[in-house]
Amino acid sequence: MTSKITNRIALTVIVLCALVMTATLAALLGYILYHGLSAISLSFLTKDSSSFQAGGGIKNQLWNSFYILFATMLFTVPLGLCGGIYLSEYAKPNKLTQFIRSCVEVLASLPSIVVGMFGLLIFVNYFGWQYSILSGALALTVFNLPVIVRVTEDALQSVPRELREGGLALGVTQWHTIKTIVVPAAFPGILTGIILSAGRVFGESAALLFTAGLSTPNLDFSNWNPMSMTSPLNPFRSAETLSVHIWQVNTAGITPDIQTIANGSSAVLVLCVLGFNLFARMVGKFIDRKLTGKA
Amino acid sequence: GSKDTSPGQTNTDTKKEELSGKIVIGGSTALQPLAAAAAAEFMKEHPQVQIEVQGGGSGAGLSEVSNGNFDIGMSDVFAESKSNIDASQLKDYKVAVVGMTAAVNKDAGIKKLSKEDLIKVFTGKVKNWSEVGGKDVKITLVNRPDGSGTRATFDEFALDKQTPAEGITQDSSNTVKKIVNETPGAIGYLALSYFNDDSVVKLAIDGTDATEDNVASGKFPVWAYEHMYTKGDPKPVVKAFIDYMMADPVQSNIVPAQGYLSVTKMQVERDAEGKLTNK
Amino acid sequence: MQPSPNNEGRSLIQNKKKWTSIFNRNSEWRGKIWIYGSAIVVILSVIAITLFLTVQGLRSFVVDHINVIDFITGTEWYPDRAENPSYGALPFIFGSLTVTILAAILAAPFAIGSALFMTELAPKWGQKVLQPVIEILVGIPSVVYGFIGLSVIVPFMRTHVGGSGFSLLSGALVVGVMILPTITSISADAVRAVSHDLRQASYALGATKWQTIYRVVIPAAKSTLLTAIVLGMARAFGEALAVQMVIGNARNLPNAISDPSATLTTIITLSMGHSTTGSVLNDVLWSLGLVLLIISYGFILLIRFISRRGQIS
Amino acid sequence: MNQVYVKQNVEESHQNMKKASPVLEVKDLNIYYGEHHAVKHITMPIEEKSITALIGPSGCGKSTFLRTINRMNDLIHGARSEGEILYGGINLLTPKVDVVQLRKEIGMVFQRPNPFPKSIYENLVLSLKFSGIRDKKKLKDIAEDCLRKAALWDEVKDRLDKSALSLSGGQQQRLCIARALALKPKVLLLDEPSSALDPISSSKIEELLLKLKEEYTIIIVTHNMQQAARIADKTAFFYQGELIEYGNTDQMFTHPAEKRTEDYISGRFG
Amino acid sequence: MNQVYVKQNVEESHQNMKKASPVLEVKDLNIYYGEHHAVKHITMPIEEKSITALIGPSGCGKSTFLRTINRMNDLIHGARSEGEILYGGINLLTPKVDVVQLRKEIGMVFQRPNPFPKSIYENLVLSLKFSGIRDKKKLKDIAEDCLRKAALWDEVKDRLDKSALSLSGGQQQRLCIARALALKPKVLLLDEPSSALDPISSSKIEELLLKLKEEYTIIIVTHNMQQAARIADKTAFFYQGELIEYGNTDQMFTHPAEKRTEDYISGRFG
Ligand SMILES: Nc1ncnc2c1ncn2[C@@H]1O[C@H](COP(=O)(O)OP(=O)(O)OP(=O)(O)O)[C@@H](O)[C@H]1O
Ligand SMILES: Nc1ncnc2c1ncn2[C@@H]1O[C@H](COP(=O)(O)OP(=O)(O)OP(=O)(O)O)[C@@H](O)[C@H]1O
Ligand SMILES: [Mg+2]
Ligand SMILES: [Mg+2]
Ligand SMILES: O=P([O-])([O-])[O-]
Repeated sequence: MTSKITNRIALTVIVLCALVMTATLAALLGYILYHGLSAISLSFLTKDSSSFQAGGGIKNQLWNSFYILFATMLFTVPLGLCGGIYLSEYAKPNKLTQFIRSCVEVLASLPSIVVGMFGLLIFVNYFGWQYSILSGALALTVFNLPVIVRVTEDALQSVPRELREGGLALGVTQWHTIKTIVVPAAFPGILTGIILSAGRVFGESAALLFTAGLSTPNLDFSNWNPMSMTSPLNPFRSAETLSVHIWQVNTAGITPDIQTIANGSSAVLVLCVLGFNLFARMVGKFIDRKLTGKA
Repeated sequence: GSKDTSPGQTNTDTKKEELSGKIVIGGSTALQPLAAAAAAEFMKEHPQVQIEVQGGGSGAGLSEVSNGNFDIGMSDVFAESKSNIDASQLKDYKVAVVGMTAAVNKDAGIKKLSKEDLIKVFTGKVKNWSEVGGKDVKITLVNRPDGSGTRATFDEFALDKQTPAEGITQDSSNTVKKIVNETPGAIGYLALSYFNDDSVVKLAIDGTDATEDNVASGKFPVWAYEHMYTKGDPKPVVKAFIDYMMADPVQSNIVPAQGYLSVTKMQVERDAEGKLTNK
Repeated sequence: MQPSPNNEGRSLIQNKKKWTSIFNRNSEWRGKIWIYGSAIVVILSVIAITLFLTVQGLRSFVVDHINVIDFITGTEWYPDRAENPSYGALPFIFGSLTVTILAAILAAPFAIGSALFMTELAPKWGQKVLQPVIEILVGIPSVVYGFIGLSVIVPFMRTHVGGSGFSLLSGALVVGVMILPTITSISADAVRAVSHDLRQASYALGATKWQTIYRVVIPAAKSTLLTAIVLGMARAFGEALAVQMVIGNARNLPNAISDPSATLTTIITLSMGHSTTGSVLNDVLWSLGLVLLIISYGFILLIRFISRRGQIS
Repeated sequence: MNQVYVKQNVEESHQNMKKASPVLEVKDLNIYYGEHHAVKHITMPIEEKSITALIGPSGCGKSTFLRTINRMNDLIHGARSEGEILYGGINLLTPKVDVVQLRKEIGMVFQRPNPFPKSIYENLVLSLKFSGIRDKKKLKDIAEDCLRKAALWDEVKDRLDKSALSLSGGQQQRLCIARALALKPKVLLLDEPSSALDPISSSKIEELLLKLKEEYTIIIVTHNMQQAARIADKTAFFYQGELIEYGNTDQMFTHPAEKRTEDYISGRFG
Repeated sequence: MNQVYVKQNVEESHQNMKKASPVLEVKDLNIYYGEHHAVKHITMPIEEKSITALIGPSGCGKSTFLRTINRMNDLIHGARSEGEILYGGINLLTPKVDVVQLRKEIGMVFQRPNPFPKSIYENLVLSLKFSGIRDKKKLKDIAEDCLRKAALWDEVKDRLDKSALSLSGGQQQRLCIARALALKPKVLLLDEPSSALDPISSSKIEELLLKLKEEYTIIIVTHNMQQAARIADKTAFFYQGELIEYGNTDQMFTHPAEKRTEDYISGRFG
């Protein structure tokens, strides 16, 4: 029974592979959290970072990360949704569609540093937006757009054709069918995909080095006028995000507690990504249950 | 950059309360913390002034100030040393001095070297510390990248403009220090402010210890200015900030706190060609 | 016999004045404007990126008159040297490709093994536990990978492999771990997509689980699995910061994988901030960016080629 | 009403047509998928307020034919049709026809129940809202009316705001029929509406159709000969894209004019 | 060979069983999907070298029953079975049974043709390779033999190295049958093997089965009563998981013992 023995061995190897991977990943997460959690405290999260003294926090960086994420999503979600809808619903199998598909693919596999360089060239220098939230968000848009397009297309593709036909057969136009039937049906999938992509945007750093900058001006969190220079909402100010902060501290920091800051920031980053993930699952499940009437 | 300076308010009256406007500073990451700390203090005194301190590197600082995007470009090299920058347009303010020396791993058993030996080590002519009087440990070079001010200074004044041989290159003084500390036989170079513990050996060159006093007196040659450049004459608000940088509170508090030497203490002066003159 | 025309029939004929319908909330036109608009944005951004990077990247050849061949085949990189600067990017191209290939060799077997485990051996467990873990890991920022590499892998390499610990191998390891979840999740999708019918057919022929996996599932998913690996490689190839922290960034060609080395991306991030716009150093960095772009186009072509072949067979 | 349309003598049959008033007249209809000629030279009138069953082996073009009547086949890339389908004197196949309007007048129900993943009520009123009806009261009335017509009111009246997906398959299919009725179509097309359902649900749908034919013209595709026999007034037998025989159901099931029809009906193939 | 097994009198029928030599004996078989009791108390012997047809409305458990015979249902998470299926004196349902070996002896063909995306030749010899046969000549001989048995040899002999997916649906299904024959099974299970095919392919398959029954024991699930009538020696009627009636096909189609059987066969439901 050699085939049986081969079977045993091969399956064991597969299990081992899975174990190695799980172990690696668990060790990674464990390492980050073990070293980082002790560094996290309320004051770490709510204090300004210090340029040369110990005990700086990450308030601004955290805010910047979320703000850039929000701005990026503001650009990518509508564009990506429409692009996904185009590819899934409107695209005829012709040369143009093929070309658009290739374009999405190209965008998806661009090295983020190339995107950063492009951002530096166009947004920072050509449009003169300097190192700013806007430049950073636009660079990340280039980077995230294909992800959203792909997610949307996949989610729409998994909506049964019958639903579309159902709408059209009721004398509803294609656009309205898509808007009111197909997209809502695909919504859990799209939303989950968007939130998961948020994790990657949140942690991106290379593209931001050249576009959002390595510093944050003094922010006045009581000033919410987006046109004011000290306002946290000003999209034209430079903004160091959390992951850039890790890089920055590690590269050029002269504070004595570099290691603590880096550890703490890494853990906060990972916890945020974890949070996105759990949130995505919860929301997806909730909507799914609502749509299928199991709730 | 300075597009939203409100006109009319920057009159020549020296009353500080009436200063207002926006200043964009950017460039050298080495100088960035110093500028940021000074800017924070300055803004406390002048709430109407907004100063944005960006990084980007010395190169970006020089390019952007030349293009008019930055009000102040920070650089740790002379603008003259960059071939495509029109230095004549720029006005130089030397706001601090930074001394540097080689950092050596303890296992090398080396505390001082002659310049000659140092050059041999860095150009790869010598591969083992025993050849220059140390222990039998292999030499590992740790460099800073092209264009780095620290590298440029070290190459020019410690290595007499010789190009170092290839080794590990790190863009971070922290990492350089870490590597030198951890890797047996490693040697790199750091600003003096990084020698704040005894994890690496602070190398004496040609019998001169790398101390602040020796730098100030001109005995120890490896040092550089930290520059702030403006394009032509600065606007009043920018001028006010630069004056503030050069004035005593900053020079005697923030500058040393960040590990720099105050320019006021320097007994010697250096020009863009590297010519040393007594003050 | 002709049925009498009636009023309903009339209303079936389309209204010719189409443009008015733009103002209708539900109009097909409005939707199409949105949809085609975003398709155009996608196209434009690709064209813009390619165009600008090309223009900028060609400067060093056109304006600074650096020889393209020397640039690609030269092994000496001293763009800042006052006398006879040299611009040989080969070590970086070599470094990038080696890191990428090594990373794929390290990651692919584990990733595909795990994908098989998740889909064939323990689908429930795979779905409930591994899938979320993988998703989180895809989301861990590369700086964090680099940071851990610097604190764990580099010292480990230094004590166990020798040298400074900064090496091609360290870079490949860090990037390999980084692309592990990427390859795993795409591979798992690929394996899941293999029709259940085929597995059924195989089992009904008296195949063991492994025979089914090896002879039926893997061949059927082959092209997507390859695509997954290439996508992982593309990510490894484009990674900058994590690699820069651990690879050592030495600019000569390494003699062994335990030697420090540099990649296209690390040299760009290292030197970009220190160069002034329009300087030769700056221009050659853009040329490196262009090389990066061209090679990632190469990856896309490779993926296309693989999936096209997959469709034929 | 006892004509038998055999493909060969379509011309005569047209002349025989007196009492019946056809609501749809199909004339020499050809449908292609790319190169593939799926439906060939179909000519047949469809009578008002009656049930017409389309039968034939799988792949013979029944669905294709049905989907062409309300231009659902427009959606399939590469599908194209020639000939005429006259409805109220207008050829439905001309590009000028407003397909959105057309589909409001010719409703359709599919093989697999396809309720939208929304509430039952939303399913019913979606098309009305789209047509611009906003009056809440009116919407509610129409919804109730349709549900009653589809014999579903009693089963769902207490949970109109629940998801339609929580209904059983049979209920879902009846909801789909109710939904199609909301726009008061003239013609109702059904493509194997009960083949995915259990026997009890299936017979409920049959009952419903028999009731609906008093108001609507119904065309139904079925693979179940018994079903055709039970409910259809007229039956058309398709084979390899051709209309082999068309006539009154009882006559066709007892005395088919064509050998192939007889073979098919008696289960010798298919 | 004219016994009629009606569920109620299974015991007697077993005593009546003389001439027939059952190759499989199902005894009080119950199959569950989690909580769902899908197949209930089935007791039936399967005769050697005969065709047994399983009929019944959708969801009545035909496929479940069939898939339990060669333990394909093991693959479904949560499926579990109780009772006995005796084959050569061994209860196939005990965990000790080597399912890999079992499936070699009891082959299976599915509703949707499922050739591997490999060459025709590879499809045929893959199972042999699984069993460790490597001899090229032998593999070739067996492949040819199986193709001949499946009446496919003439159609494909010139393109054995072409992808099996290039065949038509009917050819693919015959290839799947040929593939199942390669291991020389004793029993062949077929789950609606021709329902996805056109009439001509379908009748080819029927012919093939009639030829194969000389060598193999065949159990076939079909939803087509006419097909059952045409080819089966015995027919079993399942309804809601129960075996309502089991007997000689002609007798069952002409004089069903049970009202429900009659209703189903005559198309009053289903
Ligand atoms: N989208 C399509 N593209 C190409 N060919 C198609 C398409 N849909 C159907 N066909 C072909 O057109 C012919 C008629 O198909 P159709 O679906 O109308 O058959 P049918 O009578 O409805 O069969 P069934 O009883 O299986 O539903 C078939 O040969 C089929 O292969
Ligand atoms: N994987 C499964 N999990 C849970 N329940 C199942 C599963 N497969 C089948 N069932 C249920 O078991 C019952 C019998 O199903 P089975 O597929 O055996 O019916 P069938 O007679 O083959 O029907 P058909 O003619 O539609 O193929 C059905 O009620 C079905 O819903
Ligand atoms: Mg059909
Ligand atoms: Mg079945
Ligand atoms: O001060 P640096 O330019 O060496 O970072």
